[in-house]
Amino acid sequence: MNIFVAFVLAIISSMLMDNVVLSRFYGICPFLGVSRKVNSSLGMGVAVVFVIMLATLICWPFYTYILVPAGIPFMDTVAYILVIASLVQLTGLFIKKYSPSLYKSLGIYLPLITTNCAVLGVAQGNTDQGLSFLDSIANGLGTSIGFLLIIVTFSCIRTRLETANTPKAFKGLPIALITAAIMAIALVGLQGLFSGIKL
Amino acid sequence: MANAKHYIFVSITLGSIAAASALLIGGANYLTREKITQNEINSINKGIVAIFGQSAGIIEQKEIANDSYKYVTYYYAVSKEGSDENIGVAYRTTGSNMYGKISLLVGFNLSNEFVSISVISDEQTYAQTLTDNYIVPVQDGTRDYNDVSCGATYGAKLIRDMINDASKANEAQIWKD
Amino acid sequence: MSKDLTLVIAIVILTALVAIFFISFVAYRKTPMPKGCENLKMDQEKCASCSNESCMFHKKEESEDNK
Amino acid sequence: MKREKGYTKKNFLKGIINENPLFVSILGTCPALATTKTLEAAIGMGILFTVVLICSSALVSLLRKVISEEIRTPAYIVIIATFVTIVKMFTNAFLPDLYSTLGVFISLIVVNCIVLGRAEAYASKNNVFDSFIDALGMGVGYTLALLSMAFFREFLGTGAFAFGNIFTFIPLVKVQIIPKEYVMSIFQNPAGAFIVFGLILAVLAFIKNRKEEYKAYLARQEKIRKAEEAKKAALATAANKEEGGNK
Repeated sequence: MNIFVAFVLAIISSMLMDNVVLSRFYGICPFLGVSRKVNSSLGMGVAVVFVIMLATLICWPFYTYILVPAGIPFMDTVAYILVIASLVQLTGLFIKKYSPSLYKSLGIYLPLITTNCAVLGVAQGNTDQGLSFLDSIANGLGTSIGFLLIIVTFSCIRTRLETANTPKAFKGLPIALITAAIMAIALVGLQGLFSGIKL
Repeated sequence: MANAKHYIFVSITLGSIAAASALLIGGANYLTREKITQNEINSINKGIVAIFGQSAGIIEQKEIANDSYKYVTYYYAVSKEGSDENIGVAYRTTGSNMYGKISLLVGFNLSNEFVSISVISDEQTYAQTLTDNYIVPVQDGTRDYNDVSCGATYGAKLIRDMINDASKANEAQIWKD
Repeated sequence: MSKDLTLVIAIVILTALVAIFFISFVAYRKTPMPKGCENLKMDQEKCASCSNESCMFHKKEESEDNK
Repeated sequence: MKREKGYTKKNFLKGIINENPLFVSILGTCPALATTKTLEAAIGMGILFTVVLICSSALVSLLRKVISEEIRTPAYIVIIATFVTIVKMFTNAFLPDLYSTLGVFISLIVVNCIVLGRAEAYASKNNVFDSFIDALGMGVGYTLALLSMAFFREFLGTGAFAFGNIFTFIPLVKVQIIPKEYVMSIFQNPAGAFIVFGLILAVLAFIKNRKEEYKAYLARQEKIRKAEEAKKAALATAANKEEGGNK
């Protein structure tokens, strides 16, 4: 089995079939809160991709080469949340200093990411499930791109829903949640899409 | 000057919070560690009972580190409670794929026939589909290894490999040496 | 490794992490806003589904309401 | 500070009804969707969450004079993460089935907006007792909200209520209400979680709308009644005048 094919398949399955929002339920708060306008959802999504990738690249080696040899693997949650929070601040610092244009489009979403479950969920899941480093990267990449994809799609649907004639009780969040349910059903249908490939 | 004092105070506060948190977590770990290892042993015993029926117990166990069987980690000899008569053997297999780690007990009877499997620990993200579509049919006696779709492709191939590995190890009787 | 040494290492690692976070936190606050970004808002939308008090938008909206 | 009578009761009840974290503030949605497959898992999640919330609120409120403004966020994050880790270890030791059912969602209590939000909004400004009551109310409110979601999901998805799978110290009980052929297993799937949550929010919005409409209706009725009274009074005075004129 080609490692590259396995890598791509892992990315695709954590992106679509096991989508981070619609089947793993990470990051529902920004999914519902920042999806009214396409622009904001795009900014949020890109910021999440960036932070998840950085967190995956740092947390996995941190766990394997520092926490486990030191005999304190049980401190993982505390360490991860601190690493993620510092990462968010440092990223914000850098783009504030060196790229005002990037800050203009991403800056305001960065502080929101510390309390985004998706980042901690991916970092914690990678080590809890005992994934290898390559698989962790695939998981991080697939998860974050899946988040970007779904939040942008969802915001496009929501802008249409704003003008649609929905019953009064369903206005706002309820109809958005029902829409999310239908999207989840659609993604379930993709399971086993590449089952012709022998692993 | 006042600024420096303020910063010293702030860093001392933060430092002591961090130290206290580390101590608390360490203490909690110290309190719960034994219980967690005990839980692991209990889950293996439960798995043995699930495979071989009530009143089965482990009489002998051996760690296996053989490179040609990469999933098999432990060997257990099983007997009825209160007697030394051997009624079968079980292998503990541990492996992981892109969905995570899984640990199984694979049981064989004395004439080297496959009996059943039992899950010890399951860290896989999408464990539900695996359990329903694969583990339960195997436990019910189906042994034609149809892969189930899970994610983009197969998720259950790992379990098939683990059972085959244990089966091979049992035929070679690697525990004898 | 002895138990005490493990605990010491745990304290050191955790304190170091907190220190890193605190330094980056202060540095982020002290860095001045780039020009043109002073009044950034999330496209004039409110985070309706989230009442997270630690969120910067939350505070902004409240202070505007007070005015 | 002088406190009004019944403040404690109001403080406790607000977390359950008026400021319910899940159904009114829409916070902590991730575990609400993920851990409500069965009633037992929902109870377990609710209890763990309440324990973490109470402990961190009490400690934050105890240390509110020591923690200065600028180190709030780091200190709160460390405190919450510590309690979550401790709770996680004890769950792993004493309720291993609950631990494996909830999985990563126990760790995710750290980033649950309710815990950090309560610490910043309430516990950092009030005394220990009030913070404790506030946290207890919020925790109970969240647990009840989780239970109401899990009730529909388990009932419609499996047609039965099963106890004893996760809390192994109680005997195994399973009550099948809907025959197995007629259950809608979609409610056990992720999509069902979204549907149940959306419908509950819709029903709550409907009730709220109805209440407002009823209030508006009452106000309108009152206006009409007043107008009629005024009319009657005017007529009566006019009639009086006429009578007076006839005399």
